[in-house]
Amino acid sequence: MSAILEVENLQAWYGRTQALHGVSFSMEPRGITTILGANGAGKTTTLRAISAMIRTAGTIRFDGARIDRKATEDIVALGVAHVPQGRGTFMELTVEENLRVGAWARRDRSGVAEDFDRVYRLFPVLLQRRRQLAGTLSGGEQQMLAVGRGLMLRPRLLLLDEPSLGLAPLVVQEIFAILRRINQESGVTILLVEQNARLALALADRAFLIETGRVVMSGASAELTSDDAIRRAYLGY
Amino acid sequence: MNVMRRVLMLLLVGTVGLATALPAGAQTPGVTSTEIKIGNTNPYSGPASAYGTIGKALGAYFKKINDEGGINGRKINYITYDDSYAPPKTVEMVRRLVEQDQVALLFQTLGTPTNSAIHKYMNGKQVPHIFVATGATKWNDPKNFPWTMGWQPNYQIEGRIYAQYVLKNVKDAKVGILYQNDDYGKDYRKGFLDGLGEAAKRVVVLEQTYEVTDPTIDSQIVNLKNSGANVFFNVTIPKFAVQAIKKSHDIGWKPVHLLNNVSSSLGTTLKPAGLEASKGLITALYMKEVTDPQWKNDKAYLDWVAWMKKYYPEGALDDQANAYAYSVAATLVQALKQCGNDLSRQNIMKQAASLKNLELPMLLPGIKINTSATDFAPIEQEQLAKFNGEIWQVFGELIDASKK
Amino acid sequence: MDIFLQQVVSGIATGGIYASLALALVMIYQATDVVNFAQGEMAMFSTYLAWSMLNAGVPYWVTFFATVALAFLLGLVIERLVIRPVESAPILSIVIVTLGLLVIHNSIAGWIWSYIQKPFPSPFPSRPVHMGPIIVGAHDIGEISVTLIVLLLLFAFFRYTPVGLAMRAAAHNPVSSRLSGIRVSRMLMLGWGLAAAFGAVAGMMVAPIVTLEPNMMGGIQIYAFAAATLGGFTSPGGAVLGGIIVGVAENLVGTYVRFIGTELKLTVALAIIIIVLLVRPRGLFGRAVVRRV
Amino acid sequence: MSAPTIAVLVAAVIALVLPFMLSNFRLFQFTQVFIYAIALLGLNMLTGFNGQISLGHGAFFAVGAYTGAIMMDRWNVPYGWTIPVGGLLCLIVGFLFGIPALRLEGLYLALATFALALAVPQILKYFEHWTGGSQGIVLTKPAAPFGLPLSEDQWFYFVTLVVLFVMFVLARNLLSGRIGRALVAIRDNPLAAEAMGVNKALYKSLTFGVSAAYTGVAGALSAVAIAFVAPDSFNILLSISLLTGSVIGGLASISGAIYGALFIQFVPNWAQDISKAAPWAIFGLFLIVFMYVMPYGIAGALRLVWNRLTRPQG
Repeated sequence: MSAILEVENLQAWYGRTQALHGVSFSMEPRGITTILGANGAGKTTTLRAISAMIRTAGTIRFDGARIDRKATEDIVALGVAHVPQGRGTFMELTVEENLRVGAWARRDRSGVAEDFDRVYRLFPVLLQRRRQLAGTLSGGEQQMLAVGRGLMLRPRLLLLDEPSLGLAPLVVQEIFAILRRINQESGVTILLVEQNARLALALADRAFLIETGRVVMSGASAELTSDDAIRRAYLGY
Repeated sequence: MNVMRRVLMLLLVGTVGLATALPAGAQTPGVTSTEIKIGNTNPYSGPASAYGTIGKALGAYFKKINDEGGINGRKINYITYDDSYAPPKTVEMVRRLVEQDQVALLFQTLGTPTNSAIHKYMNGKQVPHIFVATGATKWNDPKNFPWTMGWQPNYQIEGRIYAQYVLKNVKDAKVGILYQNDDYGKDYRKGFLDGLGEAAKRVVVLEQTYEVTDPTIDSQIVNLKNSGANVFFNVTIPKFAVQAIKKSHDIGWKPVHLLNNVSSSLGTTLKPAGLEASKGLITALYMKEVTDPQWKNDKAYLDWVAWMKKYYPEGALDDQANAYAYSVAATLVQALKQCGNDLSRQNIMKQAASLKNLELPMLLPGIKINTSATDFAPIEQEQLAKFNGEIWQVFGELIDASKK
Repeated sequence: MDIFLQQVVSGIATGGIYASLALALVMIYQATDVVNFAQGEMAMFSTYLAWSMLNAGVPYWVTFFATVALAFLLGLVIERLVIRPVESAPILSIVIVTLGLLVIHNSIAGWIWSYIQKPFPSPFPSRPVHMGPIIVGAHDIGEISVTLIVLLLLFAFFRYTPVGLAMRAAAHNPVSSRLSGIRVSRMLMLGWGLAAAFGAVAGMMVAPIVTLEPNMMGGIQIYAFAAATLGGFTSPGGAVLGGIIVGVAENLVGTYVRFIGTELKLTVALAIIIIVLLVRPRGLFGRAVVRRV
Repeated sequence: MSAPTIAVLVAAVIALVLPFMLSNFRLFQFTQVFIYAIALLGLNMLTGFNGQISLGHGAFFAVGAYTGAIMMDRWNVPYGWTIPVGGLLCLIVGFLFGIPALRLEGLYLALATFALALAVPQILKYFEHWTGGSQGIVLTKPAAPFGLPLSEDQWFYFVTLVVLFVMFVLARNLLSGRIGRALVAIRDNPLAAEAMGVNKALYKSLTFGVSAAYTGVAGALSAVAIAFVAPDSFNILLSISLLTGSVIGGLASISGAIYGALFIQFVPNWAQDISKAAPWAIFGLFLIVFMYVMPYGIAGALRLVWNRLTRPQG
């Protein structure tokens, strides 16, 4: 099976500061991969680089075609949904409008209607609150909305940045359960950046570790979970 | 203090008398054997920029004079700066003119607050500050401010003329006044109330004001009508005059409508308001109104048009301000001609104060400019006119405010 | 009583003027999160374009729609050439750029068409309408109707069209919008275009009342700001209602509160707005949203 | 000695030598620059450091100017006293206005202050008895005391320079310490600032007061420098040009006030020297180009250049 995402020697800069120094990895379709690393290691940067939100060098292939020269909007239109850190909620739009924004890049009307149903099925609370302003939702609900917004694209690749940030453990568990369900039901490939390494490794089938803008280790989740260094540094036992 | 000033003036006049005998006043700043430097400020930007055309037209007039050989062989070097009608900026620009550019005199600086800001400075510096472009009364004060002189009939005089008209011609007058809430409006109002004298308290039933920034004055007109007034003294600039005429016509209020001279343009006020609605308006005039068809074949008017086309083609032919500038510039040229070869500041002031029965082409026939050492108000005559649906028809006698 | 009604009606008419420009201000704020100080001057400039067309003999309604289209284009071009380069600058820098646009439009209009006021025709009958003791200008009625139509269009556009939604999204959260595939810069451009078009409508409706001159929108924009502030900058309906409230309140204060009279009319209107803001900090109809950090 | 210190010293020397090199007219212009700089510094504290946008500082300028003018004209108070009194009065007015302003944020605060600036000329005209109405108040320019051999302009230049210096030193001490950090924290992260125990309400309204006081001092100085006050001197354009100056100079920067003041004093003059036909068009172009080249103002651009020069490439 050919890779859905191939990243080779990816470099990225914030202004004049280089943040990635040649990151390479690839992802199989329908898989869940997680990026581990300390704060500032370059996890979020990797996602932003894939979405062309910062200046990059190196090659990125999505489904075999190069996307590293494309604009963010065009990459999204290819089916790459990016749920940013901090959820990117449109506070002043209603829940339903938020979801509709997620479907902006699509042109198939009937499909959009189906996906509304699907998202509301996955997150019933959003259906309850669909006329409410998104700014009035709780943090967990906003995270659900953010994932739902990503799903409205009917993406082939879902980039998730810190979905557990600032949420209560119970809520986090609920969201991660739904992520697994999404992956299993519709076969969306997921690239997950997550502080909580234990949670991430439990969900993902593959993982790699970034330190100061370089990939220092990669492999199946199980392998990394059992690695001593990883356990000490990121799992804390 | 006043005595001192008078003595000073006498001394000045004395020296001037001697000075005339001497050759070219080489020591006067801004004057050489080939040039006279004249300074001016005008609002070319900002909310009052509509007046800026005056400053430009003055320049165009001096260009014509220079093309014709200048004044006694001297070309006019006219320097004008933008003060955007802000007094602090006027102070700065006038100091630039006087101290930096070393002009011989300041001419036609525009606006009441702006001129007030430099009034003391000019008299302290003893630089002629003449024919200022404002209708306030305070410029005619040769005793205290011997270096400052107005030009146009002041607003108070005009207000008094309307008051006399009301007293003579309207029985059981009930007057409503609408005026702009600033010095211009208040001067008109004061002149009018002074003119009414004792009767004012009885006759004036309602006064309303507006701000220049107000979009409309509908509300004020409604109140005036409601007050039962049968005379409407309308002290508004053209934009609001249009609204006032239109609105009172629309709501069926037909008072004796006295419109201030400021807005008497047929082209810019009466036409937009509707000629039908404007019928019966009364105003006081001192100039030929450039959009009034009665002057269509008048030689002076045609000359003015020819000058506009040649020297100020970008200027508007329906803008009375351009005829105003044409006339006031001609007044200065006359004063400078009278100076002969003595262009000392004292003599310039003296000659500006020695205009005798000067008639200018664009002034109404019969209007004469007169000044003297005690009379710093060049134009003091106006004539009432009534709009008959086509033209302003003057009626009655030329009213001369200097002869009370 | 008659005078009261007449003052209310004329206040509504004046309020309609404020409202028409306030709609354009709300439009651009909704679409780009920027308060455009040049909105009024752009409207004035468009109205001059209309005046030139009318003078060349183009029929009124052709001129009307052609002007709206031209203004739309003008808005697009201004956004592309002037605003886009400072798009990522701090918001106050963008505000300064709009001030620059304000003075440029004003100055160039005066330069091209002179500062002398020009009559501008109304498409509505000139005879006033009598409703019992109350008299209303036909143009006033027409002008308010047009404002309401624009309001309706604006409301429908933002509420029911995908583009309207995308524009709101792009204004509130540009990063997230790009990640949803919305071309944010195109939305901003569109926002400028539409606001300019609405402004042109306002200009052509206002000019017959106040006559056309380069400074005609100065005072009106101040009141339009007041209207939008009172109604809430996020609510087109609120802006229209805000305009009418300001118009009516001003008239009634000027008429009935004698010691204030007409001399402090504006001050009182402004004081009312500040008091309203203290009770409802986002205007009467603005949405109160906590922006999370 | 650090580069900024050297720059300050050089500026100080120039400022002291200037009066003996330039004409009275030029000195008058620089006096104006200093006056604007004081006002801009005040506005900068509020808008730049504390994030409260004010479109109405012209109002405080007017209050300061009229306070000074009325004191001098009515009660013959020496002008030296009018400056602190103008500042003090504005401190109180600003503080009082700052309390309700607490409830307003961003745009709504900006427009509420805009309303304040609009109302001021009308109010000045209304209280004609005190303010002279639309005629304004004409003042006399003070001569140098103690028989100093200085012209009026030279003397007042020094007075303004001293006031400017004092105000800048005060501002620097205020802003570089705890208080400054609190202000910035309130601007950037109000919730966190409050969590850290910063009394947000007090700080914000105090900032409003101090900012108004600076502008009031500038107003009082300007009344003396111009020797005239009238409602037309304090229209909305003044407030707008103050905001323009603070943004162009550089928000949240003390030296930005000087650059901004130079801009609002001299750039309109250049604009009209280029074109009398449409001076505003040129000025508008200047504004846009400035913001295009220096989106963070002149101070921001200088900082950038300085960083480029001093930081090693890489």
